Amino acid sequence: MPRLAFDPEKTPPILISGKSMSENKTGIWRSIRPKIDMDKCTHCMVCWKFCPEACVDLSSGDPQIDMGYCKGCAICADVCPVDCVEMVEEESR
Amino acid sequence: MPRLAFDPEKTPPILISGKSMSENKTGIWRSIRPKIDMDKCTHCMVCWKFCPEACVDLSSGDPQIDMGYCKGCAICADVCPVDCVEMVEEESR
Amino acid sequence: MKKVLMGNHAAAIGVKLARTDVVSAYPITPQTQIIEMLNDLDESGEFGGRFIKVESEHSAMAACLGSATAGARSFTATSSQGLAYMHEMLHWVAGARLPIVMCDVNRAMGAPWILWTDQTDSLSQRDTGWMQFYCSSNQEILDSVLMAYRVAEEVLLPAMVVYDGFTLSHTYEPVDVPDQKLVDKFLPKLKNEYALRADKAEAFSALPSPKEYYRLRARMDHDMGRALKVFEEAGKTFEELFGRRYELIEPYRCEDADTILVVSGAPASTARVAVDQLRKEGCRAGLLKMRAFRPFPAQALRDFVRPGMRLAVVDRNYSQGHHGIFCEEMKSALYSLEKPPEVYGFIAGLGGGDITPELLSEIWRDTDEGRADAAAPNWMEDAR
Amino acid sequence: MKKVLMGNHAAAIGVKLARTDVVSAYPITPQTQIIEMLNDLDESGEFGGRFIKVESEHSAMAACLGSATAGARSFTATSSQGLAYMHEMLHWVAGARLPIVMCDVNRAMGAPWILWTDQTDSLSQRDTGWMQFYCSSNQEILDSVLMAYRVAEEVLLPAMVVYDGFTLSHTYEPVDVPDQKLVDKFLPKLKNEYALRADKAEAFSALPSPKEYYRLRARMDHDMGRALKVFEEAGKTFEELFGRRYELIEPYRCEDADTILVVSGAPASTARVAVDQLRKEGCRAGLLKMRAFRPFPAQALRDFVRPGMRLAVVDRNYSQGHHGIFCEEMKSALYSLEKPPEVYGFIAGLGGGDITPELLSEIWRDTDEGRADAAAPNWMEDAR
Amino acid sequence: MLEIRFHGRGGQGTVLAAKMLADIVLRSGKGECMAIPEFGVERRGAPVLAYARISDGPIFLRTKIYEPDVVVVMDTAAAPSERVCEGLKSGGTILVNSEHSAEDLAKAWPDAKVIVIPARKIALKHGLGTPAAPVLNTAVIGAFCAAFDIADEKDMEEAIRGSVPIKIEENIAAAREAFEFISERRAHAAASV
Amino acid sequence: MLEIRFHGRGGQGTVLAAKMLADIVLRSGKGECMAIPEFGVERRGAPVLAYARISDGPIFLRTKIYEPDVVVVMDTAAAPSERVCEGLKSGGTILVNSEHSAEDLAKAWPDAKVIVIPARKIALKHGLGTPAAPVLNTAVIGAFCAAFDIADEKDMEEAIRGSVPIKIEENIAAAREAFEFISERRAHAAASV
Amino acid sequence: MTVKTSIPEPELLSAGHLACQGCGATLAMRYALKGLGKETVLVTPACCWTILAGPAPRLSVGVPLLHCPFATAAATASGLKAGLVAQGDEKTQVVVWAGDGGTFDIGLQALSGAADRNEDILYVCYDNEAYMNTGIQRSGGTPQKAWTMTTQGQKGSERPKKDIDSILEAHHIPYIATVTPGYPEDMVRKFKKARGIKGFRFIRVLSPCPPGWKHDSSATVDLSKLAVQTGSFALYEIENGDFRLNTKLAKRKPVGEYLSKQGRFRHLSEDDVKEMQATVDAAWEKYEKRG
Amino acid sequence: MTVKTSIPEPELLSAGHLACQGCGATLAMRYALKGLGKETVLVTPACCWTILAGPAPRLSVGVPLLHCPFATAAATASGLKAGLVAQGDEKTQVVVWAGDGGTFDIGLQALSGAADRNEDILYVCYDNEAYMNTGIQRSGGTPQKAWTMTTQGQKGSERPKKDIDSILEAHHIPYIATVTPGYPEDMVRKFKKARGIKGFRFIRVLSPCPPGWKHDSSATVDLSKLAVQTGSFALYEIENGDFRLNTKLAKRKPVGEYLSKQGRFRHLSEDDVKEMQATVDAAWEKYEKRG
Ligand SMILES: Cc1ncc(C[n+]2csc(CCOP(=O)(O)OP(=O)(O)O)c2C)c(N)n1
Ligand SMILES: Cc1ncc(C[n+]2csc(CCOP(=O)(O)OP(=O)(O)O)c2C)c(N)n1
Ligand code: SF4
Ligand code: SF4
Ligand code: SF4
Ligand code: SF4
Ligand code: SF4
Ligand code: SF4
Ligand SMILES: [Mg+2]
Ligand SMILES: [Mg+2]
Repeated sequence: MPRLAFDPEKTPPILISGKSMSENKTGIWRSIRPKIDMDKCTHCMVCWKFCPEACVDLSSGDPQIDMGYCKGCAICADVCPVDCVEMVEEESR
Repeated sequence: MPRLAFDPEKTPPILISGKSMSENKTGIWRSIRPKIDMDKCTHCMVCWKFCPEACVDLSSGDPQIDMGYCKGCAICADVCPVDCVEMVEEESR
Repeated sequence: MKKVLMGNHAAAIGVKLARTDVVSAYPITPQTQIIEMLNDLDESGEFGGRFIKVESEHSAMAACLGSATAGARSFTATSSQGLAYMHEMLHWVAGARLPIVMCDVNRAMGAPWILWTDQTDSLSQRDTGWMQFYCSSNQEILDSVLMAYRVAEEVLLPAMVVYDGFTLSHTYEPVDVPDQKLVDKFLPKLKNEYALRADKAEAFSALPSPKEYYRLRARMDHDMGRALKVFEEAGKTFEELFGRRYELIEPYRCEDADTILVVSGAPASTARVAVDQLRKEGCRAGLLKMRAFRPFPAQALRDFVRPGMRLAVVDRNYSQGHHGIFCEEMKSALYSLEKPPEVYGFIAGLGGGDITPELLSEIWRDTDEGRADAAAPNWMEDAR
Repeated sequence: MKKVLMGNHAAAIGVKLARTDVVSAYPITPQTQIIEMLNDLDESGEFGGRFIKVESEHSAMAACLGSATAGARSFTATSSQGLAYMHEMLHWVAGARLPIVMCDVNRAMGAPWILWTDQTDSLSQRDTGWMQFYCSSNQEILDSVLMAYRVAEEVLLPAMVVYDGFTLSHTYEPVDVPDQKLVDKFLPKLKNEYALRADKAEAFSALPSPKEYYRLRARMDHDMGRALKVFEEAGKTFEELFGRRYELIEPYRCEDADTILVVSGAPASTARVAVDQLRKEGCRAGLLKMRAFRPFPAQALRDFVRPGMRLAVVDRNYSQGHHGIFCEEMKSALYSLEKPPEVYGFIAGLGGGDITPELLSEIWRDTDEGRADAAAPNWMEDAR
Repeated sequence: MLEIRFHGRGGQGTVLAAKMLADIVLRSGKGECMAIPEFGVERRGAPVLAYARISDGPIFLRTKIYEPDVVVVMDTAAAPSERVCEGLKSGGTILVNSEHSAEDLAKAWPDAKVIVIPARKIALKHGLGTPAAPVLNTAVIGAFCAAFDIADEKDMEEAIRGSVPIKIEENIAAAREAFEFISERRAHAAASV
Repeated sequence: MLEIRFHGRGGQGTVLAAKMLADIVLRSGKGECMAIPEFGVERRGAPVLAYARISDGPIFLRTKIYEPDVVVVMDTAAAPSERVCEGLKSGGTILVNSEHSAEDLAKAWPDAKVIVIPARKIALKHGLGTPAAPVLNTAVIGAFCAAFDIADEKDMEEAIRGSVPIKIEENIAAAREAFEFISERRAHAAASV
Repeated sequence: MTVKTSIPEPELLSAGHLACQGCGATLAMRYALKGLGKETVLVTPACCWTILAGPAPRLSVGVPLLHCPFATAAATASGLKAGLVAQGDEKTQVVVWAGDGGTFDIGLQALSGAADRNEDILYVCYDNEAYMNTGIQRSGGTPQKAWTMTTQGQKGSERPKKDIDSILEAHHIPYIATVTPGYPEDMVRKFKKARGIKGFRFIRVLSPCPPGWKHDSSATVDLSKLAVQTGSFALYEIENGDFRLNTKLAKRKPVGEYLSKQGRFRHLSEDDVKEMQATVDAAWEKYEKRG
Repeated sequence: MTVKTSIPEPELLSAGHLACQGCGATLAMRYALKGLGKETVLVTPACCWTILAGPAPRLSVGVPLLHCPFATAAATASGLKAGLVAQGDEKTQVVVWAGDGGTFDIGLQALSGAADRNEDILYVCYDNEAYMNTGIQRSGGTPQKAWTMTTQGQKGSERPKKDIDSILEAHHIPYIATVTPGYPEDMVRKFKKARGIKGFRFIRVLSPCPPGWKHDSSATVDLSKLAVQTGSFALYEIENGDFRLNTKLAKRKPVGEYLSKQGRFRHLSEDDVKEMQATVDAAWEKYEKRG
């Protein structure tokens, strides 16, 4: 183990913290996951509006939940006006 | 000049500050002094009430100003209801 | 009787056993469990004193200024940013000669934000007039709170009990919880003859003349010196009552050692493992554990060292622009010796980087085999 | 052109000449005239920057944290209790590598309340990562503000210009006020490549790993070391432009001196009188004036000293439980020398007690004639 | 010296499991045990680690644990398999709360001994926690004590009684059930070798 | 080196008087001057002290002044006589703002040279301040310059112009009148000896 | 994809942040940034958001963010604004994003100073009503009778919540508003409006917090709405001293509906609930008198 | 000697203190001590009274006095109270005696904390409306348009005085009162009353200051009366939120009468005076509405 494994001169004086958090997939936090019944869904996008992870994707017209990030908080299920979001147990990996 | 002109052990750890300020005669601050015209004075004691130095003595019945402390602020002259307090120039010592 | 306690809980129990009258504190990681346990003890009636939940650390030490001036046994606890926020009040209560005891749970200083342990927060308070005692186990934390009150109240100077954030504060290990009656013998009720009395019109900390101020500071220096003896006597009494001995500095396997690791805090515990390992490899290694930092045990160190000895001082702190703080103070204390030992300073584990037996052994070898720099600090980054 | 200025006004004019963008400060004796002059310059339009009249010193340094992060040249000024109240922020802005310049007008630390000068307030900030330069005249105050910005902005570390309360701050003496155009040459507009840019989503001072934190502190140490050279180069450039030379340490009549007074601040000026007097009495006396305290000029000192030399270090400060602070750091810096000089530490003038030529001569003689204690501090109370 | 790493989920008593182990070792009088949390921010639901050291004499080593002898997985969903075997000493043991068989799980960790304990099922059976947030640390510790001869059931019970704030009897029952579950497996394995 | 102590009253420009002296010495180019206030709390009306050092070369001595060569009394009511001569070097001079004669005043200070200047009268004559609070520091400095050959009237005038914030012409007039008042006395004394 | 809401679609809050499941303070940031837009710089003292913004080298928001010590948010922001203006940038909005502890208690000295100077900054306090980052200790924002780790007695927190909005009003500042994530349109509108006002502006965001309030992560939005519907949290704006209620509540729901869903109020007796209802009623009497 | 006033005769303030001639803050202390009596301990942060209490070894008041750092008065007093109670002394009144700077600005964090805890102490702020001890710099208590050494521009101080009484009201404390030395009987009565109330009490004493307000030393009492008679300073009590005016002013004198006697307002234009009159009128509208 060398005295200093780095050259101080090449170390920046301060850390610049600009990389997006999106590289941190929080899906692993879930113990339950939301399942949308697309037939009953009215595309009102209330689930998009109230998701704290901003992980409901609108682009396709249907509310697509990005399971890479969804923490399974079940807010979408609570706020959906037509109750078409059901929380199901996460299968243990 | 001795290394330490005192014995630390005999020096108290903190200073106790309980001696009265009254040993500090503030009369020297005056450039003008109050003179009460005892004839016109009604003994209402308003001068005693408003003196910031609390140096108007009531014991004798007449308002006796203790010139050892009076700073010549002229509040007594200002508040006296019968205007019987006159401010006169301090004779230079 | 023994209980499994995290370091923070050992501290809180020490405060309860000391029958502390007034605790005033503000939460900060990694100290919060001290506050939470004292709060629970307060609400369950087990803690006889008053717990003032103040709005900041500056106010925490100010409340101690008030309660200690009234002669009450007072306690607070904080860490890094909170300790630094108290700095003005640390100078003040030391100058006011108040025997307040505080736990500082070591945490490195920002910026940037940093949660993990290093000693720069406590050591950068070295000029405030506070005594400082360093702990290497949760047992030492509990015991040091009792020792700190005993010494502080004898010499009328405040004292800091300092221990590693997370490594001790959050780590559970068996701790012998002393019996209350024995603690009452070791620590009778505080009688401070200089306390404020409601019936005596006196002012505290009024403006003195320069001469009077100089003499107050000389008296303080005299009492700080006295504290060295008072600590050692308290250590003996503690051993009689509780069976554990505490000294200003504690050598381990130094009798025949030529190169000695000088370490404080939790790393001093790990250093025993390193020394044992080096001994197995045939190296004449020793460990000197520093418990007291203020008053700095200069004479004890001068008596301990032998000419030709090499000291490898491990500083988990740094005084930018000069050196590691234990190393600097060690050199200053040994300077006047006829043949002072060689002293080498190593900077390790800043920001909570792990200090492993491997790193300590490498520090020992660099010193023993003459690879270390004698003047400048040796920066030793752990490989992991 | 020369003007009669009190030290505080010399500082304010230095800040104006440096075209400082943002000043944020809070009043405290003996610093208030800096604030009042900057306020007048602000209201009369002569000071182009913004003067934020904050609600406390902790907030004063916090406002500098904000303005300096935006890349603006920032300034504050304080003293004793106010400097101590900033302590958390001093650690923070140094870790954030912000080139803030601050004047600290030395005033002893309470308790008890004390108005007059000693160095314990500035020196007890020695572990916060700030550079510290000490002044012995009002001319040095003005010049040091300019020098401090030059060095700070080169190495991205904050710098304190420190001078004696009342003895310099309130004392009027002739000061050469440099020409603005020359100052602009010496101090071009600040371009901080690490400043916050409103169009770049980046966080400043976010939580790093212990390893990253360790490397940040090692880089800081590297830059603090670089600052020694940068200061000396800046001193040469300053001489070319303004005719006055500034160095880390400044010997006076030491060429053939065996015993040398080591002094800082205004007493270093009085020490010339003492040395001249001793020389008249046939004593081989010399003076070493300490200008830089952080970064500590360890190598410069090692080069300066000769074996057999005796140093009489005058500390108008005290680190309770150890020693005078200049003396302690001097011993640590010289420790690694083959034949280190004898170093004796004297504690004088705490709380503003006068440091007279007579007292300095007595210190010199005690050292020269072997009456001084080599290990413990020598407390030297002035007779008056 | 036995070095252990626990993998759990924030808010589900992972550190408390390590602490209970220390209580049990103290109660047993057969050595010393130190329980060490992961030094960071614990978020409910997020993966969390805890550690323990058990040795017969006093423990002076105060560092992180890099190469554990045993890894305990309290929630497989919160412990990606590559993280589980990170630093595990070769020949080390992985005690997993799972309803899958040891063989299936061993596929993910080829060179480790895998012991399975259906701690979640046991916990829920004794009414400890909810399906989304089961309180399974006493069951895991019960299994651990049996798997590594840490203490007998009496010491284990007394220690749990002292360190669990609520539902004391249920926690003790869950620990005993797990203890027996493992003891039987060991007895069976010993007999068939 | 000439060491001077000024006795005045809080709020009446005692420190400014010392500072003006420094301006004049700088303007005269004949040496260096340092003006030093009393380091404490100044209260309006309360007695206050200020100091100055004048020397031909640079001044390095930065201490209080214990044994002044000259004491300047700007308000006899605020300066008890024993305080005035405290530390005064034997044969030192006391410059007093008073309308009494030098002889009368000398009784209080037997072994000091006493010079009298009716500074208050001069100041009020030029409309400087009020009877209760006269602004007499320029008159006193004018007298001082004449008494100790500090600078000629031209340098004195320029310096006052630079350092007095308001009523500049009146202050200059007062200073010149005091200067001449002292010069005549000195000429007269020199002639009659 | 036209979303049937006035809330802008672009996200300045990125997924992957470290907030607990159902964190109200994260929804608050999401909507605030939608109202503020890109030309914004955040100043954040010690609080949960110190962590949520992301450890180095990461950042979870799309604007610059300056971390600062716990007691200094408003002072640091004052300096940052002065620094930007000195560099010629008069447009960028300097916005403080602080917790209730950093606003009601340790940061009050700096907050009051900046408001007193009428600094041109927007100070946002996301109010989760306790010190959450250090383990749920009582703050000046903790409601009376609520459980926290330092108010575990039968009566919970014994002192009322500090009326921080009135404290700000006493500083004569141009704009004060209250918002909560249950009403995102109202929230975005007020942030847009605040952006356009010069001088010191203060917005307080009631932010439900599952671990702190002991409620299920799914109930965050529901609780935020119930707070308004029961009148426990009034939505209003105070512009240069003129008070205006934003939600005209025909009939307020009983406070019990809001309290019963929170574990921190589980220990309340019926009398306690009556008392809290009386407090809410008294507050509304005052609002209506002013509104 | 029967004095025709309800003020007790014994003096707990001794002559010989170092106050300037005509110091309002000294009269304030004199009357406060008459109302409080002997069983009182004072806690004083940095301010003029740090000096007026007397340098060591002296004390100008007849009760114990604990000096403390500038930002800490309310916190030090909280600790002193707890310490005395721990020693068995429940009777002695712990009274903070602080200036406006130590109360409105640097001391606000500690003040708000102690009020939030409803500490059983009486906090007295003698309000001379600037930092006098350090040479008259603007404080949060400086009135709008007033001259100070740091507000010397044509418009004087550009921000309004902080409404500290409303800030205290926002802390739900049992007693708030305003007094001034021009009405010594009212002042002594309120101090006696405050002594008897449990919990956090706040009294603000308007204290004219000759050097700071640039008025003749003789005008101190006159100005104190004029402040009340012109309505610039209202005498009132707020007991548990109930507001009561103490002086029924049939007709308020014009504010000009109060302002014209102060050098710090000499630069005011007529419009300025009109503006200040409007401000006073608006305040009285509110008082009457509440009173
Ligand atoms: C000087 C100082 N004291 C204490 C702390 C510890 N600390 C960090 S965050 C926090 C609580 C923050 O509470 P709040 O402002 O309400 O934000 P929240 O965590 O609730 O989001 C505390 C006490 C600190 N970082 N600095
Ligand atoms: C931390 C700190 N900052 C600044 C000071 C300097 N200081 C002492 S008294 C004072 C002003 C006090 O003003 P106020 O509270 O209004 O009392 P006043 O002097 O007007 O009576 C100041 C700024 C100090 N002593 N401590
Ligand atoms: S809230 Fe429900 S109905 Fe609306 S888009 Fe989402 S899933 Fe569909
Ligand atoms: S469960 Fe929560 S995180 Fe997942 S999509 Fe629904 S609201 Fe978003
Ligand atoms: S106020 Fe006037 S009338 Fe009354 S007692 Fe005093 S001098 Fe006499
Ligand atoms: S002049 Fe002032 S000090 Fe003297 S008696 Fe009258 S009121 Fe008192
Ligand atoms: S503790 Fe509360 S505020 Fe903090 S991240 Fe978790 S849910 Fe959000
Ligand atoms: S400055 Fe004002 S408050 Fe202070 S002592 Fe003088 S008159 Fe009193
Ligand atoms: Mg909070
Ligand atoms: Mg004031």
